[in-house]
Amino acid sequence: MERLELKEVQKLEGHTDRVWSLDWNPATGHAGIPLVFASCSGDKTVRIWEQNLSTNLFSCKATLEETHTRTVRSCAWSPSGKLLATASFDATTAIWENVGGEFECVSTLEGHENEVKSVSWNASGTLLATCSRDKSVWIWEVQPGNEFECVSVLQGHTQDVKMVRWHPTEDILFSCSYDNNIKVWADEGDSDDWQCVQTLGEPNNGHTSTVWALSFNASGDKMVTCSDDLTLKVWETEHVGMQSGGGFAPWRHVCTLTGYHDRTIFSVHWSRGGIFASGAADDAIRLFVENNESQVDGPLYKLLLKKEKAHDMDINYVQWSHGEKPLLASASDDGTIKVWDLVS
Amino acid sequence: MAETTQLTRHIESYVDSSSTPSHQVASLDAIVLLIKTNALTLEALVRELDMYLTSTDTLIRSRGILLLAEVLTRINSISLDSKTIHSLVGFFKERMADWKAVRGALVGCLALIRRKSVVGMVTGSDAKSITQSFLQHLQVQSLGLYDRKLCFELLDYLLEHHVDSIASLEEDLIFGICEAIDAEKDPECLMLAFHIVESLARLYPDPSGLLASFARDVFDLLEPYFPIHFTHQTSGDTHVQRDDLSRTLMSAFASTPVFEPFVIPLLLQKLSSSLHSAKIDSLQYLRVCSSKYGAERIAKYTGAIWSSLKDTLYTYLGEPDFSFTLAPTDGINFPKSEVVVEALSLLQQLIVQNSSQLVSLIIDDEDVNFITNSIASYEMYDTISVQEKKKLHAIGRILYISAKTSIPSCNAVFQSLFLRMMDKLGFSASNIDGLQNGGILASQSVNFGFLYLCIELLSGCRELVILSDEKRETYCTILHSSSAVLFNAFGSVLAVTADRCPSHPDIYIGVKGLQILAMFHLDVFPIPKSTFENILKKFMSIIIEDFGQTVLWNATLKALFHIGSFVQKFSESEKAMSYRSFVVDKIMEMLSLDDIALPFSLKVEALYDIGMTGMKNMLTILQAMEGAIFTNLSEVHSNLTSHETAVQLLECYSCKLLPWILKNGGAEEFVVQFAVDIWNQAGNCMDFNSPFEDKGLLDAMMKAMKVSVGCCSVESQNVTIQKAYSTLSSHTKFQLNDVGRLPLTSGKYDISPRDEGILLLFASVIIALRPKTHIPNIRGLLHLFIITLLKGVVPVAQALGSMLNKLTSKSNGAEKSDELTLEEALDIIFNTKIWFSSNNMLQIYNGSSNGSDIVLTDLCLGITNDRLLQSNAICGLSWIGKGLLLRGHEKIKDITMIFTECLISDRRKTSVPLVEGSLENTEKQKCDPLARKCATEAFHVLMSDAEDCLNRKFHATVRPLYKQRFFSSMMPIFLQLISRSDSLLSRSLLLRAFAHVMSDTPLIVILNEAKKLIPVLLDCLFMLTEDIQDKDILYGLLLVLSGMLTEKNGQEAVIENAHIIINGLIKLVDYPHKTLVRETAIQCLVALSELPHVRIYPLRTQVLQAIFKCLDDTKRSVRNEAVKCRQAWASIASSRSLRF
Amino acid sequence: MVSGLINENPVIYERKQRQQRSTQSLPADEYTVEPIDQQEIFDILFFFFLNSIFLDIKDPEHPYSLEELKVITEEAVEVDDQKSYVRVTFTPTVEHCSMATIIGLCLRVKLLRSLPPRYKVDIRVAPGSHATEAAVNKQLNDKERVAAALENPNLVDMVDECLAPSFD
Amino acid sequence: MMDDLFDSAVNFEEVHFKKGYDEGYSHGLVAGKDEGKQVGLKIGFEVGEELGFYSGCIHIWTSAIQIDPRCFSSRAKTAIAQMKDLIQKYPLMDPEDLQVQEIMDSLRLKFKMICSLLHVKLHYNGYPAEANDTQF
Repeated sequence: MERLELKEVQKLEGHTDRVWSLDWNPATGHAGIPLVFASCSGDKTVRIWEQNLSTNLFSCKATLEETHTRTVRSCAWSPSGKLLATASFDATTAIWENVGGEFECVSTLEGHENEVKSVSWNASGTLLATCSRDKSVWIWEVQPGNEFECVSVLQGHTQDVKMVRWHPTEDILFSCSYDNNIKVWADEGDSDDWQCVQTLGEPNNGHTSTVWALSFNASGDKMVTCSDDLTLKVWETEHVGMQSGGGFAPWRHVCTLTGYHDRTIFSVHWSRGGIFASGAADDAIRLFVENNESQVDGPLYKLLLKKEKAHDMDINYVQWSHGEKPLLASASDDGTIKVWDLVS
Repeated sequence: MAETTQLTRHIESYVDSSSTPSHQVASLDAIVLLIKTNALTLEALVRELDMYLTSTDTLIRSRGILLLAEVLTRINSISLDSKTIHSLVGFFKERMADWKAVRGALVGCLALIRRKSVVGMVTGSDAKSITQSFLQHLQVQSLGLYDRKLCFELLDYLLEHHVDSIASLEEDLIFGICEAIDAEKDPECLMLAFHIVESLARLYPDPSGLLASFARDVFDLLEPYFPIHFTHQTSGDTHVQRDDLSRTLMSAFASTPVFEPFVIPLLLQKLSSSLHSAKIDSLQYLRVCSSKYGAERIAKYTGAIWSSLKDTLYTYLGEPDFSFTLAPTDGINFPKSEVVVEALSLLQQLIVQNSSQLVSLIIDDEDVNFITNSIASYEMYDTISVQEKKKLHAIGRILYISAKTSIPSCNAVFQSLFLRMMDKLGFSASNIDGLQNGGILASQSVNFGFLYLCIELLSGCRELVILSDEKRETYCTILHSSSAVLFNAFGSVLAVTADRCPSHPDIYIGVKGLQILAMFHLDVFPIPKSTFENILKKFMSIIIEDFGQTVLWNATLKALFHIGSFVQKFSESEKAMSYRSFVVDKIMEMLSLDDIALPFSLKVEALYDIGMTGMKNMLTILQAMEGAIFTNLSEVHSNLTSHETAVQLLECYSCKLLPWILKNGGAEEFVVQFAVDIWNQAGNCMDFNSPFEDKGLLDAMMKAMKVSVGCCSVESQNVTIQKAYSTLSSHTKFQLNDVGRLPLTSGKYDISPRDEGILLLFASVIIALRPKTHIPNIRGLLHLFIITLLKGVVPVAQALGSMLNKLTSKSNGAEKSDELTLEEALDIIFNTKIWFSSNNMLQIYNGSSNGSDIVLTDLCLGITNDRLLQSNAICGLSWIGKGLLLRGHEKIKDITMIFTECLISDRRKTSVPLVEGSLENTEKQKCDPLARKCATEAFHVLMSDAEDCLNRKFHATVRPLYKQRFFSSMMPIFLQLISRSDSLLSRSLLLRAFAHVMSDTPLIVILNEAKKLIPVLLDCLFMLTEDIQDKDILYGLLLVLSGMLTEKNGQEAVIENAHIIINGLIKLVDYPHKTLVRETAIQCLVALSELPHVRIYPLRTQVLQAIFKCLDDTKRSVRNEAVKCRQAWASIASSRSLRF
Repeated sequence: MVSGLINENPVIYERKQRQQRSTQSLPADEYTVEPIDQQEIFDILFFFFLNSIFLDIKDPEHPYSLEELKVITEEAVEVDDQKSYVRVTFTPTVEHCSMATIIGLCLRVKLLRSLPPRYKVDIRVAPGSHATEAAVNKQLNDKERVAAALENPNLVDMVDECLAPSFD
Repeated sequence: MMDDLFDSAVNFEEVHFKKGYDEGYSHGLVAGKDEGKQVGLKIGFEVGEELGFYSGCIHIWTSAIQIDPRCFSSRAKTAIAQMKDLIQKYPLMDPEDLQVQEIMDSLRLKFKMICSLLHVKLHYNGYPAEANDTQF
């Protein structure tokens, strides 16, 4: 098979402290719209980066500051790409609207007791989820006029909640936590009655330490999670979403990938093309794919390639851009963001 | 009366708790004054106070009482009638019940009982009643610290001075004291408390009496404090140190034998505890207590103590240190261990106290016996098992102590153990006698164990005899009879054979053993002359043959040295004789003998060490050495080896022997002689070029000459200089009497090496002269020096500098008319015409100037297009300048002007008429780079402290603060020139020169000018980073900067330049060529972080980023600085972010 | 002032005399590399001071260094300069949880401030030395929690007070 | 003559002792009672206070709704209703009841949610916020 390599396209400097997270704008990168992504950092700012179509190089288009008073931990574009949600240690979540290139903060979501750690939009862009060290997960509904109304406060995790993600097609919410569990939340009968419908923990051979991130494959029937226990786990379900009659199709453990990273794995992301990338505190990035040369009891997923010393310090976040020829972006403690191209 | 109102005011302000302490004290003093001046009677005061003393407001009441008390304390010199005292006592003792006012009561009582009899003191019954009321009313431990202290002081004083009156209180007293002390924690209080217990014991001495029955209870109080251990190191503010407290507790423990049944077991138990301090204390206490309790009380414990002593030694006695670095005489050296020291002195104490019992314990001890019986099996040190080694060492120490402590114990161990071992090794008493007359025993097997113990024994009784005057003790006889055996035994360890070379410990044992044998005092233990000499022979043979064995050789030499100085010290004539003939003479022979293989460097070393045994020997050796030097000098041409030999000898002479002699006060005449003799030789030995082809020998001679002359008196110097001068004039081609007209031998810069040699030697004499010494034909010499320095003979320049530095100047009147004055000399130097004949011959021209002549300074400015000549001239001038600068002569100004001229001279249009021969190349009429480099160096010469001339060692006249003066005169000039200099080159030269000046100037001066200097200083720094060669100047300069930064008014100057400085320093933090530079640069940054934040905050990120790299510097020192710096800058202003 | 005697807690251990390095680097080894080693890390850490805010010690003039309290010992520091890895194991003297986490936090902060960024640091409570050992370890090595903590002024003040250099 | 000077000073205790004792005794009684009461009230008071606070808010909100039913979003209204039930459910008279804590928790939760829904920054100051600031 051909030799694949992860080529560093560009190293983006600008943040003056560790970069925690980033998010590609889903509405960009096709139909001649230049690729755009947002990054957030311990320097309390969010930066918007845009690719120059001629040079293919990214440059900082805007810096969103003086709204959050502490670290901005995560950011997420609405499916339309119009709104950007940013979650911060200052216990608030800010909503930014892109008005002709200018970003202005149109709404601030308050309610969490302390650090908000992750934010996520549902597929339709009608719901927003946030989670915090206060162990709760909040679901907000987008109202006309950038109004956000709290739909429900979900209590269930026993420790701070590290990440929330909506299922790519269904209104099912997934959260992972310092308590080593992944919880699945669904609204049974549409009366704002959100309940935890499944907990994936050690009993169902889940993770044995903090679960830092999770990501779905394109079709949404598989999910990969990564953890402080130095493993990646793949999960799957028969039927995506709720069955007729409101029954819920549970997720089950498929396989565990161990021995690849030797320090905490902070981030994992599954590309449309079926390759998932992981970034960890060992400064390395690794790519995995399904193992299709299916000899019996061969590994179900195999290491595609590894990039040692991808950054000078911990890698906090990796994410593939949308579109069929995706770029990979990685964010690190060394204060830089790197854009990678998977070439053969 | 008038006072009352005033008095009440005072009282009010004292009693009023709201008034400030100072006020209260003031009013107190006022009242006291009233009483002292009889303006107020105590009675009146008391009346006045009555309402306060009886107030129900406790605060007022207590203040009132306190006032009265304080007054009493302050009038302890004013006599009071017994009645008054009595009623005062009555009052205060009553107040003890009034717990709110207890402070006053205590102070009052203290004041009263402390009164001296002359001014009326408390009666016994009063003292007693005070004590009673104290015991009845006070719960000491419920009081505050200060009051507790007072309580203890009171008790202590009572027990010290009113014993008889309070003795009758018996139980009550004892109980009361116990109660008071119980669970006290404050060190100062405890000091008193422990002392109180001690006095208590003195109060009831009867071992079966009152105290005996309470001993248990009293001791229960003391016990928990042992061992004293502070939980925090007491800082300055507590006056009680742990040791003082521990000592007081100790004397409390030891205060009475009735404690014995509790103390000793406790100590024995603590002795086995793991806490280090506990062990040490236990041992100390045991020592003191057993001496206090007396032998028979201790007897029953001796066994127990002995065995735990042994264990302690086994565990704490380290590996013996088999090296000769430490003191020679005492036993075997062990790593210092307090525990061991204490243990041994305890043992000693026990032996002193109870000799027979201890000795028998030791002799019958199973371990001791085990060792002594199996002694034969300990042949080689390395073959002995670790366990047995430990035992061996411990036993060794024990024997050492028992040998050195008392005659009987010494006799005993010798009689039993020593002889027993001898038997085991098969020297029965009988064949010992056979050996009396030094007859060599058939080569016996070396036995390490035995010898090891012998050393301990020997050194033990050696110390014993130093103290005791008894002679002919048993052990002496034994020793005497076995000395031969011992000699053989020790000697044979050292035997080096093809198949065997002794290991470290063996060497140690052997050498040390012999040494000790040799160092016994004649009158106590006369080891046979033969043995003594055998020892010396043995050692010498090692010196001569076994130089391959470095360790052995060095050890032996040391031993010889110690023996030598010993016999010298105790002037044991007979031994001294042998020593001379067997050691000193031998050593001297060695010098001349080339046939022996001993490397020469070692010869010299041996020579020196033996010499150091005493002035007498040293001088003998010096003669020998001088002889050797000259023979070699005379042979330098014939054989090369004698060349190095000479060098080594000279080195040794000037670096070792001479200093030693001077230190030990003596023999100037010898030194002069030496110098003169060198001159005698100089003539002959320098007939040849060979010696000076490599400068080594010459340098050595010059050095020797300098130091010899330097340390002599004027008279001796006169002798030397005369001699030197005559040699110079007779043996060289310089015709000194008309130097003016001589053309130097043909060819451009040609002086014969021979002449140069002599000249240099002469120069070194001049350099070392004292100002008063008379220099013959000084004019001639001046001329000679000028010409020769133009040939680049630096020492000549230095000599010239020294001359000028020491000449008397007209101003303070030259004594004799024929003495040349400074002014004349300067005139000669700067106005003598130097004439170039067409064939470039160079000479001094005295006649009227004929247009084609130049003076020294012109040469410096490069009139003749002769770069070499110019550089030499500049270099020479720099030394002349130094000479003048040191004595603070104005002329230095002109000289420095010339140098600066050179630095900037690419702007200079030629002003001086050209010399023929240089016409065709006018455009080259510029100072060439080499010469200008010299000019920068000149400033280094001027400012730096020279090692080999113009320093106090060589009697230079040094005007105080000359550097400061020079700096302040030069600074404006440089600053101006630098600012004006248009060419890069001259700018960098100027900077470099100024860098030299700055880095050698005392910081204080620099600081005053900091404002002006900083920009230049920074320019210098950057300029210097370019060339690795400059790394040292760079460092020097950086130090100046850091000096400014760390100094108060320096910082002010820095503020407005903060930006440039910081940026500059950031460039230096990764300067690769010198760690110290990086380190210092970072330290500077730290210092800068203290500037007003508004100024430096903008640079914060920048600095931090730079420092961040330094955290990963290759050098630890740099990293540490970086950490501090990072911390300093990170903590500036708000941001707490981790990374930046 | 009153200084307590041994029967008061906490027990202070005599600071063991550690051999000083020859700081003077000769021109010869001007260019040789001195890798970061155990003693260096220890030196960085050992002058940490626990002030009275943590231990109820009567007088704040006498803070104790972590070393004096045997909270960290040289042996408990593992370092591998090649792998850029440090692991510090400490032993809280006080069984109280927040105390342990604060000490741990101090250690981590000090190392983050003192070591080159390439370094990976693990802080661990000595096995069996603390009631909620696992919990403490997990928290100390969750960098998100640590980062959040270091944005909390109260905590930072406390930490800085801890890291204040020695008085003597 | 100096003794009588001191007489008054020496035995003034006796005079004042009795007086002091009585005062002290009566003081002690009062203080003791007080303290006992304090402790007794404390817990009950705290709970009461918090519940009171919540029901107070609910009362205002509900009455607001009565005046203008459209003043809050439907979600807000339901939430308020649910919270009302919870308060009624709270077993005031039975501190032993196991639900106590559980209900209190969900009350607090709902309260937070409602505040967010109504965009009000209400805050119960007895509320155990960041338990102590040195946690992270």
